[in-house]
Amino acid sequence: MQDVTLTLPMLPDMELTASKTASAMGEHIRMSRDKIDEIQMAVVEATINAFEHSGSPDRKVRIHFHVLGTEGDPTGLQITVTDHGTGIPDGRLPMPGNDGRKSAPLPQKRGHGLRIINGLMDSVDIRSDEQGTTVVMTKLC
Amino acid sequence: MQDVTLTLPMLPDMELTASKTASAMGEHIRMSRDKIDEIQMAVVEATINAFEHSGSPDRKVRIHFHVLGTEGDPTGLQITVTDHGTGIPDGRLPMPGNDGRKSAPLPQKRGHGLRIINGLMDSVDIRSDEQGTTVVMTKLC
Amino acid sequence: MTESLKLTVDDARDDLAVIRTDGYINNQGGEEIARVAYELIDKGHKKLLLDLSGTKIVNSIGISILIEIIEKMLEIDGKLAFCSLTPTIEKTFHIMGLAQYASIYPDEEAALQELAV
Amino acid sequence: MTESLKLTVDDARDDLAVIRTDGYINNQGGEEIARVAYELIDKGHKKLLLDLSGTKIVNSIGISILIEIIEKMLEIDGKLAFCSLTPTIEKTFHIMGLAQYASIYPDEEAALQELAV
Ligand SMILES: Nc1ncnc2c1ncn2[C@@H]1O[C@H](COP(=O)(O)OP(=O)(O)O)[C@@H](O)[C@H]1O
Ligand SMILES: Nc1ncnc2c1ncn2[C@@H]1O[C@H](COP(=O)(O)OP(=O)(O)O)[C@@H](O)[C@H]1O
Repeated sequence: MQDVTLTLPMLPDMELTASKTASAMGEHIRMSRDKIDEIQMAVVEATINAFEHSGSPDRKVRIHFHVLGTEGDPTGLQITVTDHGTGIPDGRLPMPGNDGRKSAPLPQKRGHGLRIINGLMDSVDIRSDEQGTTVVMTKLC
Repeated sequence: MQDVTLTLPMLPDMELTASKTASAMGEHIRMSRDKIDEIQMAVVEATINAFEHSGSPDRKVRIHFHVLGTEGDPTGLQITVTDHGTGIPDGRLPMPGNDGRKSAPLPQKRGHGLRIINGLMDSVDIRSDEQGTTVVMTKLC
Repeated sequence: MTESLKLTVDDARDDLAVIRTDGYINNQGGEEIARVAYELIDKGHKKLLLDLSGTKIVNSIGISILIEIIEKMLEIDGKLAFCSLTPTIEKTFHIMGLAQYASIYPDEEAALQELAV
Repeated sequence: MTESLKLTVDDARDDLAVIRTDGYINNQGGEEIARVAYELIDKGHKKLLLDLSGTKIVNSIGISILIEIIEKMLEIDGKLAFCSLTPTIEKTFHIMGLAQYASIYPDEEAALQELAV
């Protein structure tokens, strides 16, 4: 009922449109600024992942915003980012306890996106196969 | 190709989500701040009209953002606001030369929305019947 | 569930009071301004200045409530004026015919100079 | 077609230079910062402070380029530090492991006090 959907073309900086919509939704349910900022960052990462890695032939990303709880008493925001690309290759998903890098003398440069999403949201669920990738992430008020 | 679509529930202040998306799109094609502001205001008016007057049973408004010109050389933004409501009653559309009010001692309170949209956008086309209303508005860069 | 408009009131002057807005002027925002404006009128203020420098967006429902305040002011031989409008809000006020009934100033300083006489 | 990041540079001090960012740090933004940073290094600055007070949003591709600057700094025995991060950007720097290799200060004043010795 309180759902918003956004379909974006895979073009430079279009992820900012997604993050602004996320911000408007967060304000709508009166989330704190800090939580909204975290959602915005996670949405940017999920969106640029689809842009950069999915290889989706339709070159579109669909973002669904779902308000948890009731209209009078919203309890959180669930955001689903979907692409119709080739899916995440095996072994690329960050594992709990495995932060993806060896004890290197320097921080690794790439490969942080999914961990950022995990770190900033309250819960994250990723489904991915050859038909595409769906990242469902939730932040409670 | 560069199109963005947004589907909004008819809920208080959801028009701000539409106006923020419009702003992100305008920034994307590097429109001037003033033109973006005008687009935002027009999008708010078209959206609250659908919220307030359409009586749409699905209680949703669909907003389509289309970049005119090419990816390297965008020339403007065309925004389509669609509802599946009962349509605009005959005689409610503002006519050229008829600004909708008599020479009253005071400005009329309501009935300005469509004139605001006309005044702020470069071109506006309204199609409305018992199946719903579509407002197509264009602003050039 | 709506983002609320914040208002600050400066009623240190006798005749003239300033209401500064911060946020979206929608239905509720307009009503909130009207509530504050009527309180100030009841206290004897006959000139009101609405400083919209903190408002970047309005809608026509919100503005229709400001027109009600203008009506009230004309009734009591008072005056409602505006300042610090974005170019788009100023354009909108012109389209709505509001600019004929209320003065619009670039900023508070210019408004106070003309109103505080 | 991208919103460009604005940078201002303060290189009045001998050793330490400050780069202030304004806007989104994406791929291009990161590269722009790197270009300016390498220029400052070439001019002999061994300490760089990145003041992100004008940046409310970043992405991990942009930040990966900042990690390249850190690598370069370690090579020349220099130092890259950050200040004025939003809580979310600071969290992100921790998640990315950046906080181990670069100091983070609340604001320029605090950073300059520690760095300018
Ligand atoms: N939407 C997606 N479609 C296909 N592959 C993906 C997607 N998102 C992530 N991946 C894969 O997972 C890897 C890790 O992603 P991430 O943690 O975001 O880091 P990075 O984007 O810096 O590589 C990517 O390199 C890519 O191979
Ligand atoms: N999306 C819509 N669906 C049905 N009727 C509409 C729609 N938009 C406008 N209208 C009709 O047109 C009239 C004029 O609209 P408008 O100029 O925006 O002024 P207002 O919204 O203040 O009435 C409305 O009162 C309504 O009857």
